[in-house]
Amino acid sequence: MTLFQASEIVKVFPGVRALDGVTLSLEAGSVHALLGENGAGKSTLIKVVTGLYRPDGGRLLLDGREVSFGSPHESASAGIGVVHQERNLIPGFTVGENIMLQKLPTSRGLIDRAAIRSEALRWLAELELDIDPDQPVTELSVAQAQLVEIAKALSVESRVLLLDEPTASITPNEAALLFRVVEKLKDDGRAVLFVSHKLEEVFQICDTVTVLRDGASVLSGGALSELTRDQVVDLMVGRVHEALNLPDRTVDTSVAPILELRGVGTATGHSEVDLTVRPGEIVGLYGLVGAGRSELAKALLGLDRITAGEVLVRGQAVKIRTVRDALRNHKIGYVTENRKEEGVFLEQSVARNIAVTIWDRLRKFLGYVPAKSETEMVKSYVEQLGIRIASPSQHAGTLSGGNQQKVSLAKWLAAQTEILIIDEPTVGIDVRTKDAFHTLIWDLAANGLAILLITSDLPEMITLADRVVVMRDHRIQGELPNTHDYDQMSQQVIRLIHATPSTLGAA
Amino acid sequence: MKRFARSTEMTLLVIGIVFFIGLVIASGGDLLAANSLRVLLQFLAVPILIGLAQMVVLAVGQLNLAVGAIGGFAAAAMGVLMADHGVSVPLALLIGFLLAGIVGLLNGVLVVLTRINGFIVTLATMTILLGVQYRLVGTRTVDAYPQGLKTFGAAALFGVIPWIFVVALIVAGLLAVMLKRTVPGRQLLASGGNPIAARLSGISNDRSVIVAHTLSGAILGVAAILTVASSPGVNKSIGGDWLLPSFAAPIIGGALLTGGSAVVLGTVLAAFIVRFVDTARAEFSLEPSWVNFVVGAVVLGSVVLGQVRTRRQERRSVVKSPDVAVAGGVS
Amino acid sequence: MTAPVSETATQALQEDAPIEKPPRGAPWWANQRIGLLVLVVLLGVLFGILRPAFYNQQLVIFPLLRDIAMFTVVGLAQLCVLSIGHMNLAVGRMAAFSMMLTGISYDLFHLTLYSGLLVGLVAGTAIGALAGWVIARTGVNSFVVTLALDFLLLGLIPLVYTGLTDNAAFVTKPPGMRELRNYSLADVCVGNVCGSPAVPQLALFAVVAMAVVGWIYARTRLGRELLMTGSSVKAAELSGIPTARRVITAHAMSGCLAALAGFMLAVSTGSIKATIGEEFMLPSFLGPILGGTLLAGGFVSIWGTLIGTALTSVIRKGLDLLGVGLESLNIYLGLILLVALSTDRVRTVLSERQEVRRQ
Amino acid sequence: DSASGGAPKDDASTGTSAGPVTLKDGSQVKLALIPGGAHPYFQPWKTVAAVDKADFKLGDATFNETGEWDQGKQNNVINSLAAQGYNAFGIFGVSPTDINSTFEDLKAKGFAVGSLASCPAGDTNAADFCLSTDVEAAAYKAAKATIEAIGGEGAIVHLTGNNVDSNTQRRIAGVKKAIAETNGKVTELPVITDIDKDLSTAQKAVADLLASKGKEIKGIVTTAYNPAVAAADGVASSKLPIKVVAIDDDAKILSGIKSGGVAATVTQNPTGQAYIGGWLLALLQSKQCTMKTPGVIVDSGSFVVTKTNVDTYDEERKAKTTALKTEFEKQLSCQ
Ligand SMILES: Nc1ncnc2c1ncn2[C@@H]1O[C@H](COP(=O)(O)OP(=O)(O)OP(=O)(O)O)[C@@H](O)[C@H]1O
Ligand SMILES: Nc1ncnc2c1ncn2[C@@H]1O[C@H](COP(=O)(O)OP(=O)(O)OP(=O)(O)O)[C@@H](O)[C@H]1O
Ligand SMILES: [Mg+2]
Ligand SMILES: [Mg+2]
Repeated sequence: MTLFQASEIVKVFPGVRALDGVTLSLEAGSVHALLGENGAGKSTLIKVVTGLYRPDGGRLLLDGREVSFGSPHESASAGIGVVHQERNLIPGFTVGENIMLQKLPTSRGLIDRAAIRSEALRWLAELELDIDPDQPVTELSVAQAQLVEIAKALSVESRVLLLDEPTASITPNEAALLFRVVEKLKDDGRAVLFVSHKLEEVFQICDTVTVLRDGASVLSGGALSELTRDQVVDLMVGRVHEALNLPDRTVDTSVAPILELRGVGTATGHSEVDLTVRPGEIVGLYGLVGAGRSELAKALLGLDRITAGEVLVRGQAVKIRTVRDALRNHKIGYVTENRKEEGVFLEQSVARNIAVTIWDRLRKFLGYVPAKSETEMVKSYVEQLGIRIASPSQHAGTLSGGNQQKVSLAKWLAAQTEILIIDEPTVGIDVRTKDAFHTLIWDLAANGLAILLITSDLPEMITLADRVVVMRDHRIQGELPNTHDYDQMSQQVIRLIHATPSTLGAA
Repeated sequence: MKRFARSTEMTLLVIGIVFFIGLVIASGGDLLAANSLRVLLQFLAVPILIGLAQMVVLAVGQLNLAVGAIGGFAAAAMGVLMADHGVSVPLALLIGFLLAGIVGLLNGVLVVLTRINGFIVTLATMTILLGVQYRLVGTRTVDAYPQGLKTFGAAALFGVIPWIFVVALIVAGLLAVMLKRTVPGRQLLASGGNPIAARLSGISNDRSVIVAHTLSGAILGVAAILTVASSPGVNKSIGGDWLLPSFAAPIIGGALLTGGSAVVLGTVLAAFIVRFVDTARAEFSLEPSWVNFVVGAVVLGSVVLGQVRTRRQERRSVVKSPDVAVAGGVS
Repeated sequence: MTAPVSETATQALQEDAPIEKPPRGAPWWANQRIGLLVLVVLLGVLFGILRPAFYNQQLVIFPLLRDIAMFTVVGLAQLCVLSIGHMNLAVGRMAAFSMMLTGISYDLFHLTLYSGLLVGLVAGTAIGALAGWVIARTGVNSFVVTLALDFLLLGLIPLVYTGLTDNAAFVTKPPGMRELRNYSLADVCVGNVCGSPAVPQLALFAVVAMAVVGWIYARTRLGRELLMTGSSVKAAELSGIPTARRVITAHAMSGCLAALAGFMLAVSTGSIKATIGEEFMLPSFLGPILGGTLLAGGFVSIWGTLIGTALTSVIRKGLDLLGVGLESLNIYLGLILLVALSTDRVRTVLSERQEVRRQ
Repeated sequence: DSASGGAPKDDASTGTSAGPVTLKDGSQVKLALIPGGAHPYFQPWKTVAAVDKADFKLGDATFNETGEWDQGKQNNVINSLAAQGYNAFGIFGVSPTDINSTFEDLKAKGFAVGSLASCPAGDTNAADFCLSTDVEAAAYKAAKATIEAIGGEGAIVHLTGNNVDSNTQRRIAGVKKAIAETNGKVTELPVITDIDKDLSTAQKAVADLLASKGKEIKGIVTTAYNPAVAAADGVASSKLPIKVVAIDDDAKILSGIKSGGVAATVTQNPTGQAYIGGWLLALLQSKQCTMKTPGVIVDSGSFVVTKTNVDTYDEERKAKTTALKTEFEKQLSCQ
């Protein structure tokens, strides 16, 4: 039974036709995948469906009847629940209130705190989340926040549930939990829309699929079982997609490490961290969310105090105080995992976003930065990374996620760093761009860059890393040479993560 | 509780108590005399209310530069209605209160409709209202209104707690309940905290902005009533000195300029501390210059010193990036 | 200077990547600055028709330009901190503080006009830097810090004035001060060509300030880094920008410009007194914000500040000339501002609509 | 700083005329009376401007208070009026230390300028004349009245406005002088300044003062408007036996005098200032007369009003105004 249908939807923004005749239909009791490259229009479609944007053309049908939503409130009342791609929690509110925000329970005109607590607990339990509903959301980790949002969408008990990249920042374990819930909803006869760039997940839980390309649906409602992974990718990309084929790359192990950590402890709680990275080597740092990998990287950059041990760069013990220090004196760069807030300046031009690290180098008398040398520099990186922009003066905030990530990376390449720490480079990035990023990272290493790759994406780790270092609870659990064999490696890594210290000792 | 112990409110409470004890000792206990306490509290009522009026708009990430002008205008209107037009006290007060509320509503509607920065809108309404206030009272001081109102303005519970102070506390209490425990209140704060998220959750930010400005106007209406009741008369200077204190109280009380924070208690406590400074000035016969100098120096000094502990958290939060914080602004 | 990226990677990243459709530039008339400028001109013409005296060079245009020049500098002082998303509530008091030192240097040390100005600028820079330092060190909101500083100075300044002077003002006028007040460009000649008598020489200070500030924000690393800091402190910090130092710089610039504005006020009213700068606060925000500078930081407009300031000054002057009494002056002032801005807003919306329709 | 003393005695060698001077032709004179801003003190000017126009058959006379207590704005108002053809200016300068520059500008453009109700700070007056209350003398009188009201003994406190204003400094000096003359019988608590900005501030300051020092204080002398209103009200409601001496004769204060809440007030002579000032300016601008000593300073008088003379003080004031005219006639040299 078709529960919900959107047909021939058109949505125009100043400067771009984001949706240009998209048709999508969701069946009761089935999970539908919505796929497409970055900027294809997936999120825009979801926003149109939930009444956030008014469509410039097309119709929405719920139970066969035409509907139009003036606001998210109306769509929610009509039974459509949604987890948006952006994180959308209210700081200063508790977990419970955030979950129940759409329909705060009241008794005698006042908000019923007990009801919030019990309701919230119910949905948190559904996701097997052990979080106190009275905790402020600001204290949550990224993954926890994501899961709370899912709980929030579930709490509406909607008949139609739209999930826009819900798994982008959670671990496979947590994702598995989510999928169990999705299965349950499906069995209840609800319709679920699932957006993800992780095709493994899509094939695991979805029944049917719609593929968007440049704002139009190129496949509308095909059964996923009849398609292969490659066919789906080809549809998204619009041509035959070649599998990633990385050239050989060898690390010269005789070279002295360019970055070495010896028994490092930090103010945030790391202890006894030993790590080495050689030029031309990709060291993968794996761990569950919250293991403390990003914090270790930030401590290295002087953003947090190092309390014990020593950090050696090119064999010299160093004390790095600021990012500027790291960049100028040690040629260390850091591509952050949080690109919206730390990676790009959303309200600034692409040119400035990339050039921010090189003004120091370009400046002439009195800090004058010649516009010409700047634009040339920027242009070359825009070209090399294939950043899709109309002009370098376009604001970074108007770019799709993938392009924002490229911008975030470009500034470190421009800075000519020799040690690059890359944190979760492909979160929310489509297959093709992801492959390109992988080629790029591989390539940077082949050219002699030392790379510390932090990722929670196991396939990515196994594709790229030369060695995999596993971290848990702010300590290094162990280190594995990478065989690039997925099945074998994934087992070893997972085992290492869950090894208790005693079993480690035994091993 | 642990959270409260670390909160701005707790700090303010401690500072306030220490300050008060200091003053009591300095005055040789005179400050505890009924009359002294009454005077202390009498002039707290209006500062508390104007602080709250500003806090409400700060909570949605807006500013209200027209606090003084709204209050002054409403007070002038009430005074003129009673003195020149013989309108009865309750009716005049009601009209004044409603006028203040309506101006607040208008502020909100203008911000929403025109999408002009609230700063500019309230600046414009401020200018207009200053004109209207002058037009209403000119350079006179209007005081020919019924004695009953003035009696109320000066009356105190047990001779210590002025009724106008009680009214201010009641307003503060109602506001706290409204912001903490009612749906419109929560929605208002949600809009302030993260407008995009609020919108995605089906909350109308526009409505929140309008509600906040209207509430602000209404609170100022109450402030105007208390002013008319307790001051020797109404003239064009009423409200002239409200703007800075209206910001100082909530911000010292812990409100964020970016919105999303409801700090009723903090605002009230901050108003107390500011009031203690006045009392100290009278007690020690200080020159106002010295008072200002000391207040400024103490605030700056405590800000510099008090950072030793917070500094580390501050640095961490720059780094750790709470994922939920999204820039303010009204969508 | 190319990045270490191989051809293959570059290709992989580029393959038939269709450029995202270029956002067509909004029509020129939708530009906020141009809109405001048109408004200023229209009002100028309107007032001129109603009162031909509006074009009196000596008595109207000259003081009008002197005012606009001064308040533009005041606006720039605020703009510097707005660029990093901060506020300077002590902008007026910083001017008073700097001028106090200038006054002392004239009164007690008999410095020349410009060396006294230099003393003031240094003092302004220093007090601004102090504010910035406290903010950067403590992370406390700039609003609170500058408000506290304002109180401190509000106390300090009268103490000094009442201690050092009989009349709470420094009345010593170094040579040249009187002239600066009244001289126009007509007194500046290159060969036989002289400037307009309607343009006060004081306006040159504003021109210099605009040029320097404009140059900093448009052309230098410092300006860019300030804007980046305003856009996102976290991202700036993580991109290697010394954000703490930038905060200090922005506030120091603000203090320096406040001092300059204070000097211009002192010159144009006649003496250096404790109350200099009391009326600076609101105009300091009004000019930049009307002109499009963001309160949240990350975008500034120097021209906008000038035009925004001009708008309010022209309205006020026009109302003055129309003989609008105090009963109505503020009412009209506020209404004109509201109506002007609403039409400006309507224009923007219309242009956006039109653009969407074109696609 | 005794103002009236500055006038040189009439000397046969300096004058061509003495005796009544009548304006021959005021039709070319457009008179502007410009107060510092809106204040009850200046309200009589508004009516007097019209009277001046009618009595002296002036081309025009206007009253403009839009300067709003800001020297820059006041200068703008003055310039705007000049641009519209006004050529005789009676000005209350917002900033006594700055106003000479404004006067100089106007003089340079050939306008007649009088400093009304306040004289420039320092020793020079760049206007043609200054006709103003001698603020120090007025404050002295007020303090004297207070001392008398409290019976010549006890502590008094002085409430006033903007501390960093030369007129305030003069007022403080005047009060101190009166107290010094009592040889320690009367003491003064620290002066409370800066409470004239708005009524609430004044009211708060008075209440705090009474709460902390109410028992010591015998009298309050105020030399600014809002503190005067607040003190009268505060003392009345606190029921303390404190004598309040106010300033000016706003309706609110006169009613206080009548009801006994205010012991005395020192009124000034705004009407006389505006009337005589207008007449003088017309004479000067029409070039009928010139000042013998440009910049001469004349005290327009201040009058202590108590319950006993509250109904008659205006007569005294009118007499003073007439006297002022005679005094100025001696200062003029006319054709
Ligand atoms: N508010 C907006 N204003 C202007 N353009 C927009 C807006 N929102 C989206 N776009 C543009 O619309 C297009 C579709 O964006 P959308 O976010 O829907 O892509 P997506 O498929 O969700 O991509 P991703 O996988 O990166 O999330 C993009 O080109 C984007 O730049
Ligand atoms: N379960 C949890 N409960 C409370 N706090 C947590 C939890 N998980 C993570 N955190 C917070 O996250 C911090 C570590 O996060 P960090 O970002 O360094 O980890 P990570 O390994 O990089 O993981 P991520 O994949 O999220 O980036 C911890 O210091 C803690 O404050
Ligand atoms: Mg998306
Ligand atoms: Mg991380």
